[in-house]
Amino acid sequence: MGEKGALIAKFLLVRVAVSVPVILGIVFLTFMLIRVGGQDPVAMLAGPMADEAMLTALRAQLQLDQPLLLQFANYLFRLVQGDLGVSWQGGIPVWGEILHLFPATLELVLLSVGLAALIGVPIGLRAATHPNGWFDQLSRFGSLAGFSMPTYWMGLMAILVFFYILRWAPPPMGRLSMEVVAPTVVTGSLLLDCILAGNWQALGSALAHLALPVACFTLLAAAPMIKQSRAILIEIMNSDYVRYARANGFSKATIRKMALRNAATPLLTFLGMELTSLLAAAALVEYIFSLSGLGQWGLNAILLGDFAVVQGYVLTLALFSVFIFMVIDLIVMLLEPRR
Amino acid sequence: MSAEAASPSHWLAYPLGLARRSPTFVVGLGIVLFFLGLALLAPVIAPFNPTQSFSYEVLQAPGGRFFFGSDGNGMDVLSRVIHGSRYAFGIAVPAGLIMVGIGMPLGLLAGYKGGWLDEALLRTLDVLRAFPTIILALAVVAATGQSLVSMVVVIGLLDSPIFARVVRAEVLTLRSSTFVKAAIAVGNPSWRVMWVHILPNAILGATAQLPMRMAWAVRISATLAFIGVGIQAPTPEWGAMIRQGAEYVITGEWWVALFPGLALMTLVLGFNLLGDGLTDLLDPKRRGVGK
Amino acid sequence: MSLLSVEDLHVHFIARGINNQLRTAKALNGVSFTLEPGQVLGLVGETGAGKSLTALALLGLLRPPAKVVAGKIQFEGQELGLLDHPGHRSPRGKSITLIPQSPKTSLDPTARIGDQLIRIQREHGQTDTAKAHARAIEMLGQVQIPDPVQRLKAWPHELSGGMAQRVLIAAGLINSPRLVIADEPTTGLDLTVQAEVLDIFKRLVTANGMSAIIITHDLGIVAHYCDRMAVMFAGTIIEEGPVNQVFGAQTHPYTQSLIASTPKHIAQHGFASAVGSPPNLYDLPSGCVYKDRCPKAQAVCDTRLPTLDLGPGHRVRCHLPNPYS
Amino acid sequence: MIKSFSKTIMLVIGMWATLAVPVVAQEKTLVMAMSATPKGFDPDIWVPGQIEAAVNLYEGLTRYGTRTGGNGKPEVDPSKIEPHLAESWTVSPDGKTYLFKLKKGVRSPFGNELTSQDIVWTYEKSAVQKRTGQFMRTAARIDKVEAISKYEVRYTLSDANRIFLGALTLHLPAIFDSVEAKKHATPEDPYATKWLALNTAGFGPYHLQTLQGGQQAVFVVNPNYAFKKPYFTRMVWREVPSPATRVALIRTGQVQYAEQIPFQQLTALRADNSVKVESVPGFGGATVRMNPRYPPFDKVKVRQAVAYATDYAAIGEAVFLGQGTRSRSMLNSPIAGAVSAYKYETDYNKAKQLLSEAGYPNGVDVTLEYSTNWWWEEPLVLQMQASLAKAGIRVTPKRIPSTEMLARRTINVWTVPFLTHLTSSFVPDPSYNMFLTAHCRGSSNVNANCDAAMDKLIDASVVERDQKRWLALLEQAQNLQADSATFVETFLPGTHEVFAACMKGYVWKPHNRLVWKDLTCAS
Repeated sequence: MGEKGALIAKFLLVRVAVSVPVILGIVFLTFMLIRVGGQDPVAMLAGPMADEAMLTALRAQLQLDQPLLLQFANYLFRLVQGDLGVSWQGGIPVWGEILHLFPATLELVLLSVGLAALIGVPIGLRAATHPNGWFDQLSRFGSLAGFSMPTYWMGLMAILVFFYILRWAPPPMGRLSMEVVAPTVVTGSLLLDCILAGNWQALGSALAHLALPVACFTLLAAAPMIKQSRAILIEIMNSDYVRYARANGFSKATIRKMALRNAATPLLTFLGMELTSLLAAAALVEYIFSLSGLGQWGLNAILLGDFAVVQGYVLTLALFSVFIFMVIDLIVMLLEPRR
Repeated sequence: MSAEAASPSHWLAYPLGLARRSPTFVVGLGIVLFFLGLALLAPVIAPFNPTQSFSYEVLQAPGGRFFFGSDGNGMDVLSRVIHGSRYAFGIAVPAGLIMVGIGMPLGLLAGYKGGWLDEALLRTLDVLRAFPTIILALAVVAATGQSLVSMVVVIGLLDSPIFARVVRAEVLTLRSSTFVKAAIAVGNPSWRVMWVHILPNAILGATAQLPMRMAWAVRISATLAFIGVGIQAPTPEWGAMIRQGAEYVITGEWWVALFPGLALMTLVLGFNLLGDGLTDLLDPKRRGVGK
Repeated sequence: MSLLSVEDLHVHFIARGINNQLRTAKALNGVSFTLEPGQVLGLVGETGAGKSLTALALLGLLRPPAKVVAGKIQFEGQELGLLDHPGHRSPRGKSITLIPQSPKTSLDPTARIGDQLIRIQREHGQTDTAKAHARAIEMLGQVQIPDPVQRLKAWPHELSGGMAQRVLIAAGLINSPRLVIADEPTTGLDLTVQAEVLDIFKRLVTANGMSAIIITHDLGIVAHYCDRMAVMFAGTIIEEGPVNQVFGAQTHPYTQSLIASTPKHIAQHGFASAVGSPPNLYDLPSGCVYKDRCPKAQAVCDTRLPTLDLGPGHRVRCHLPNPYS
Repeated sequence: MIKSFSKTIMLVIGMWATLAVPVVAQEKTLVMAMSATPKGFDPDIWVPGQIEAAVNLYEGLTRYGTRTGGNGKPEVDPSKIEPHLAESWTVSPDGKTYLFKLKKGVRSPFGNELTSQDIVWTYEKSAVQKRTGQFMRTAARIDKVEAISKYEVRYTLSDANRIFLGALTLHLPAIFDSVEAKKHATPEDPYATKWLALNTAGFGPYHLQTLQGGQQAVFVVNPNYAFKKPYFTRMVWREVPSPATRVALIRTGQVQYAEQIPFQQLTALRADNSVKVESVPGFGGATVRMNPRYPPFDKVKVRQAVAYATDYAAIGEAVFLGQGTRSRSMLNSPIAGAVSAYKYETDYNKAKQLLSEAGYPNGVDVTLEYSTNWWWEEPLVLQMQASLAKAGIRVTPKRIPSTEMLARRTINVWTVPFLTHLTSSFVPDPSYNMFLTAHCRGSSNVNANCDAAMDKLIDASVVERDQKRWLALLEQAQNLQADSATFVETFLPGTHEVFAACMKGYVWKPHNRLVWKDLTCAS
């Protein structure tokens, strides 16, 4: 294992080194973009009764009157020490909020992407084994429809039908119904905490509240999954080794297993990319279903011009994306004999 | 299988063959052309002026005077949906041109020359991939004012690196092909090789991707409008209409959000189908075998 | 009774052109031949002559748009369904195996060699993994792969072309089939490795009393390794017979031009005329398919081709056979 | 295949969840669907959600009286000020010194009794923070606050004024339980502002139990509350950002109150018998304002032309859907002394005539800027664009982010030529309101509405103690403002609170926020 261990260590080092400039680029871009965007939080902070003097005093207090680059230098200096600053909406430290809210978003996204993979890959496989069959055309049409459906519109329609008319789904106002006692927060993910605390009633309510948003989000995530797995699997089904396997009289099940095994690494890489782009899309689903995740917090901050929070939100997404790419590439490296 | 299909000279033969070969392409093209027609003939077809508000007929149900009903400001939803297609194309087509204008040469150079330019493109792609597009679009749109022009420029710029990546992939495969090596061996200067040999072939693959990127452009502009950042009332833009209609959905005025939502979804679907069909037709390997 | 007999096999490709027109390409037009146990038949012809297609038909690997229009295939007296796929119910895949053309890409890139060899056996009823493992080692030894136990753990991309082809031969013979079809087994390999691989293949086939069909466009391979040969042109076997007879007194003009273009012959007699472009399968000429390119073509060639016997097992389909002058 | 798959999942879970709901203890809980969880509770620091909570956590020394309104329901009477946390008070002859006697036995949830020290401490804290609390102190012209004895506090004013007693009804600056607060003070934060931002320690009817940012906040009744115990003992404040979702929740009875329901929904909700909509005109007017420092609005005739070219009837129908009440002056009842000074009616010819007299015969091009602070801004701008065009005033609507609008309309900045704004204030005192919106130093003066004569009138009214002369000054000021036409007065959007059908006891208060202690449920 020694040689393998060294390989992994080298890989991680290189990847971290490469992603530092990328993260810096993102932090700089966000920092500048929000300030350019005509938003001036000082007036909001000073409140309706503010006058000129109070504004200038506040602006100085928050060092907003200094040149942009100096402000960025300060921000970077504090960032390196792990201080993400304080949300101007309520003086709550940004770092605390991220730890508090990120698990909720992760829970939604990971569950949905997982489900999407469970749905997408088999459909892709079935479509690939019978190219241009009726199922293939249908799945292509379905996946493209999924691509074209605006998330927020789908969420609204889902609430209208499943909550308002059919009353199947619980009220879309948070992650847990009120009557239920929330479990002690350990991991931050409600589902895990419920299981850890053995609080089955809370688990039931949490799952019920997650059902509709996850269903919508899964549809959104399944569309690209179907399309991509179909493309990858078609390529594999036309490959020489599958033809040879057929010649050797392998059963359909064995061929399917072999095809999936070969599709694993390209699918995993695609999954990584999907995960990061879906993280940003989670904001809209959270907004409509009031799931109070990181996305809802970030979106609200964007609209209100709460700079520190927006920067924290973007940084978290960026760090998470880099982390996901690293993990996925690592798995691929271990899984993939071809390299 | 012996029955001879329609004789070759019959004018229907060609489209039917295409339809059989790739139904997605034909359906996609049909939808896009339908909306293009709507956009071009909007002033003629639309029963009312899209921004004219009938103060006394707010939130009327569909049927009667307003075929798709009226919205919160007393404006006819049908006319606004029809005129909305103008904004959809108004964004998709110029954004598409910017994407091609910047993306194509960028992808070509990065794919062919490689080196620092290629590295730069890949790094920007990393940044873009890890960056929530909502923020990027929001800040820039907010900075440059929420006009249609700034929307188009933002979406075009945002997407050019992604388009460049598509072109770069095409160029990379072409660059290793023998006919390109031959062209270089014969002594063509690199710009000629790129321009004459690689570009025409790369264009095929890239154009297949263009409708997909235009679909994305329409969707992102509607999302921005929904969040309240993009184009705002009274311009009849689908995203803004869905946003305004969102509140009415629950109290029973479902039509304010439903029709723009359906229109948006169908056009984006049309673009996607067109792109998917095009990739199928142009890419022999993935063409799949006829019946 | 012969091991394999193929009678009047017709395969057409039906596709709908861009203008919605149905177009049929007649790829195989009445292929008939027989194969005796222990015999090695060389199937030779230019590309597009239908060599691989015949193999695919034998193996039941034809997929749309290819369609078996007519013909019968009998293996060990039992008729093979023209359309049923290889599988544990049919002899295809177990008693009839294939050694594919591109060795490196025909091995499953994500499984070790040993696992693939064991899997082939398990697919055909071998439940005892230990036996399968031992059998795999034994086969690798037979195809002269050094240190087989270690090699079992190797990944396909770690093998050279020659080594990979040897593994495929081992895989093709591991379930001790009765007929092995080698589809251009050595095209991608360089000459020295080619000879080694074919020697191993021939030795193992004859040692186990199997019969084999080698598909190639290299007459040298046919001459050296095959007992009988069949020359294909435009989907039909225009000449068939023992190797030494066909080389000795071959009569069909196409066979003559084929032999005329082998390097050995050019070295002795200089370059003969070019062989010409392959026929258009969409509208084949009536009568003899070779008549347009045949230097000795005459009016009679337009009529139906007879099958003439030129000696024990040596047949030719031509109106005017004349001995090699 | 996907459809049925997700449907069955929800069916199973839905059933399972409802089975397992325990019976809530005998507490009376009111669930509120709010747009966001409060980001802080210190009344001095303005953050989203703070005021909605603070009015129920902190109470003032005095309170407004109530009278039975026209519809038989109780309503606030701004002319009567009654004792509350202060039992009684005496006023010096020159009206500059007030001596308050505090009510005894008033305790905070922590058990500490209200003493004069708490009052003094709160003013010291506001002085340090220099935020909204400090502003109230200058507006009410409070000079000194001294503790005379354990239950006596003396206020000395810089000059006698009518705003002072009204200001003391407010939760601002809040009367904290300073004993409890001091436990959390630190050297660099002597007044425990950090602790008070996210915790509550006051003498109001409720106090904070738990706060989960972004999800839920729970308030429980103050066991030691000195007055009548509220009906609801537990208030659950849920964050539901999407208005559509809030409407769905109130209509299906999942919540008993839903905040900020879009105006257009009200007609539909009124028809729904599972919901009760309580509407009150209030005194905040939706106005379009012109900044005299920017041409063409520097000419009064242009401003008057805009007032005449506004189609009030269409605005009433299309924007306020027939539910608003016409605003007749910058002061509207129930503020005392309000007169109907704004006499403009739609008259396009008069508008065109005024325009040409002002030197713009072929009309004028202007930009009307609005943002997203109030829901009616966008539809109002649309109507103004449509009607003004008929008089040759070509309006281009321009939407700007709310933070930019806040910054550009601040006093002495005043860089918005033509904008929409709501006249609003916490204290229903006429002088105070005119000071806010029409005085050069008024913080709600957003359009450089600054004129020496007007300032003189307002300052005089603030200190005028004779009732008759005071009313005359008020009338004069309102007419002056109407003639200057820097405001286009349209409608009072009113306050519309949406409750579950069983709710009763809602009384509108000048700070325009929901007071929880008044509410009961008859189910």
